Amino acid sequence: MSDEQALDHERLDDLRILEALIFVSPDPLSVQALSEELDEGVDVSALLEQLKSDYSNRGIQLVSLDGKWAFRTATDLAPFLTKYKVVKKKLTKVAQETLAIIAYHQPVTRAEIEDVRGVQTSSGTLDVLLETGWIKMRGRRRAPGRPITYGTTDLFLDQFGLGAVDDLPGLRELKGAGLLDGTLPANFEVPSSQRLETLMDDEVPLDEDIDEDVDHKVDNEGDGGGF
Amino acid sequence: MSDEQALDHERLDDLRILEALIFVSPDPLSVQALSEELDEGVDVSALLEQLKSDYSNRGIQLVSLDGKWAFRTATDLAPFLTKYKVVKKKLTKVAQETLAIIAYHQPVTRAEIEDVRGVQTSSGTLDVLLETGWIKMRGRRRAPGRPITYGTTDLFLDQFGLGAVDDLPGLRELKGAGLLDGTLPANFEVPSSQRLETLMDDEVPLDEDIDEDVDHKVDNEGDGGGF
Amino acid sequence: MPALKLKLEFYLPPNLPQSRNDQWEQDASSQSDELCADELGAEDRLLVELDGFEGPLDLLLALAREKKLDISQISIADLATQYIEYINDLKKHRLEIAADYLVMAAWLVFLKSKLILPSEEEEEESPSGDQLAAQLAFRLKRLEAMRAKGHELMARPQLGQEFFAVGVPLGRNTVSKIEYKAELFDLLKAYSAQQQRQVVQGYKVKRRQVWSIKKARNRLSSLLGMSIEWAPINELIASFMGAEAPMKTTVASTFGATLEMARDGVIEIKQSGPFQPLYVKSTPNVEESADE
Repeated sequence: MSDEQALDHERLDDLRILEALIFVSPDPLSVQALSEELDEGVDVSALLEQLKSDYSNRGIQLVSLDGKWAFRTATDLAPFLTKYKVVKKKLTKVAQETLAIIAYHQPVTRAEIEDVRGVQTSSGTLDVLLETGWIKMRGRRRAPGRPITYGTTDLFLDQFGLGAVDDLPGLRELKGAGLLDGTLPANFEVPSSQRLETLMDDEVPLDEDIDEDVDHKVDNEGDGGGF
Repeated sequence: MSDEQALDHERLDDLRILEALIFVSPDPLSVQALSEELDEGVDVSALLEQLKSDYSNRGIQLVSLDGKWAFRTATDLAPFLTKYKVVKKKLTKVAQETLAIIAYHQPVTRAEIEDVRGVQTSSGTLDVLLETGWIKMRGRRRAPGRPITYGTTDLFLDQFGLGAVDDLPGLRELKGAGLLDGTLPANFEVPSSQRLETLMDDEVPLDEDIDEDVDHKVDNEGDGGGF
Repeated sequence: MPALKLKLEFYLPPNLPQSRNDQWEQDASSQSDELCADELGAEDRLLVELDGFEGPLDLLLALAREKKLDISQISIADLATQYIEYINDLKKHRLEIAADYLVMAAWLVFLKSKLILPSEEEEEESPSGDQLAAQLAFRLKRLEAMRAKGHELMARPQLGQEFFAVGVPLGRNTVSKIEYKAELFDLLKAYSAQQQRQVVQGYKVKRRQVWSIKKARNRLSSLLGMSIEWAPINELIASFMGAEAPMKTTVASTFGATLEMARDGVIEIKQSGPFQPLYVKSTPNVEESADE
């Protein structure tokens, strides 16, 4: 009995610590980062779920953004908080469209974005999006020319209140309709969108390109030689 | 009945709004400022008290600071919210030099260090060295003013991979390593360091100084008197 | 190749069908928020921005939308016809058209021909007209979907707009512990350098012995005063120094003094040849006059 009570106590304390840690952090915190603050073996994910449900009816909500946790105000209270609105970054139609293509098709190269839009993308568009912090350069595609691949950031998820890339509206429907995979001419591939913390098989880190490029060339030359 | 429910709902909403407002605001909010955001006639103070008690067992607390309200982490969690960081720092040239002098010339007083260095030693340098744990106060020199004598610690030996203080390289080795060149006068010597577990004959323990000092003073005065 | 940007302005020709007119308005307003409706509706003058369209695919989509057709249901052949007509119309009015719009028009002509012709003798590798049409339909559908998702994203509650983070993250109290590092080598180097410096600092510059001309003259006159014999100057110098070897300064000053004294007529100097010993003796009469 007293053991159980002790356990309960510990659980309460762990909950309180998690709560405070997330509250003071300027950025969403990952389960791993939180685990490091508690004793080993504590089931942080379970505690976070409990916290989330503790807050479910409150004005503040515990939300998960790609596995990272933060407190955010409940969206239905927006009318009462207008005073605190920040100046909205207004995106042009082109930038909106490009952002959507990057979000749904990531990792995606500039050429692939252009293929979807049927038109060249001015570098200004990508610059603007990179500046918002919503997209980032992920790596390079393991393909001729080593094009840079783009994807969305945690800030993107936070900005649009998405728990993960999988929560993008209508993602499943688009996938089901085959709109996110390549039924296009062979020279064009549409990568599938997933939760993409790590690089895909056909991606290499941004800074690795030089060595790999050399390897690549050597290989090609070998093939060309026909031995 | 349904009226009451409606009232409860309103109250809940008001609580949620207060909660979100206090959460979002960069500064603590006064009751008046909060009242302005809610319908007239709402008893904001009562709601705040309820919110406060809602949070009383949580990791975040609603606190009143000078009549203004804000969320703060529970004070008992401070130890869990403190981040401990180890900053590696290189010893300054002066500290290195002083440490070396202490190692070679121990037991050595501050005046002696200054004499060897030919410059005044700031107390900061000795403080830093004491902080490293590599030197310690050994005792006091049996001499006028009873100056404190310094020496190296076991931690010093550990740090520098020395089995004993007399493993410190001597004159020949320093010359061999090119650290001392031939412009030295013939009578130049590097003191052979000794490991000095116990106090030397001319040292007295640190804590004995008061009594001894008194005796000493009396003696001195006696001498000074010329009887 | 980047799309040629053209901004076209023309007066609406009276013979242009009304539907076209509608389409322009509709497209222009749906395309760009930047253009205000007033400008567009301004009588018969229309601001046409072909670069208001984001490329031929966008134009195709706009044409399809004009017909309010579900893109999945649309007849690509019809759409192609419309596009070609549209481009031809623009050409009639001598408007410059960006190359990629023309390329698309040409491709659509090709597509139409493929769709009309029976696909019997086609090469295996090249796709059939139906396949090409399906690909175009796919691209249109995909573009439309992405466009819709862009709007949907923007319509979502956003951070800092509809929901908010904590006003001021308090941050964590950081206590940093300083860990000092040093290498034995550094210590030894510091010690050696310091010792060496100390040795240099302890070096006292010896006072240089300078034999002044005045001193030499005094000595010389006291020595010569005793004798009026020719005396070799080397020996005189040696007698100054006693056991020590003569210093350069003594030699130089003594020589200087002899020249001075000779000038004053106090002594006489003789030398048998270059580099031969120098002899001096006092001039007796002058000494007498000095005595007076």
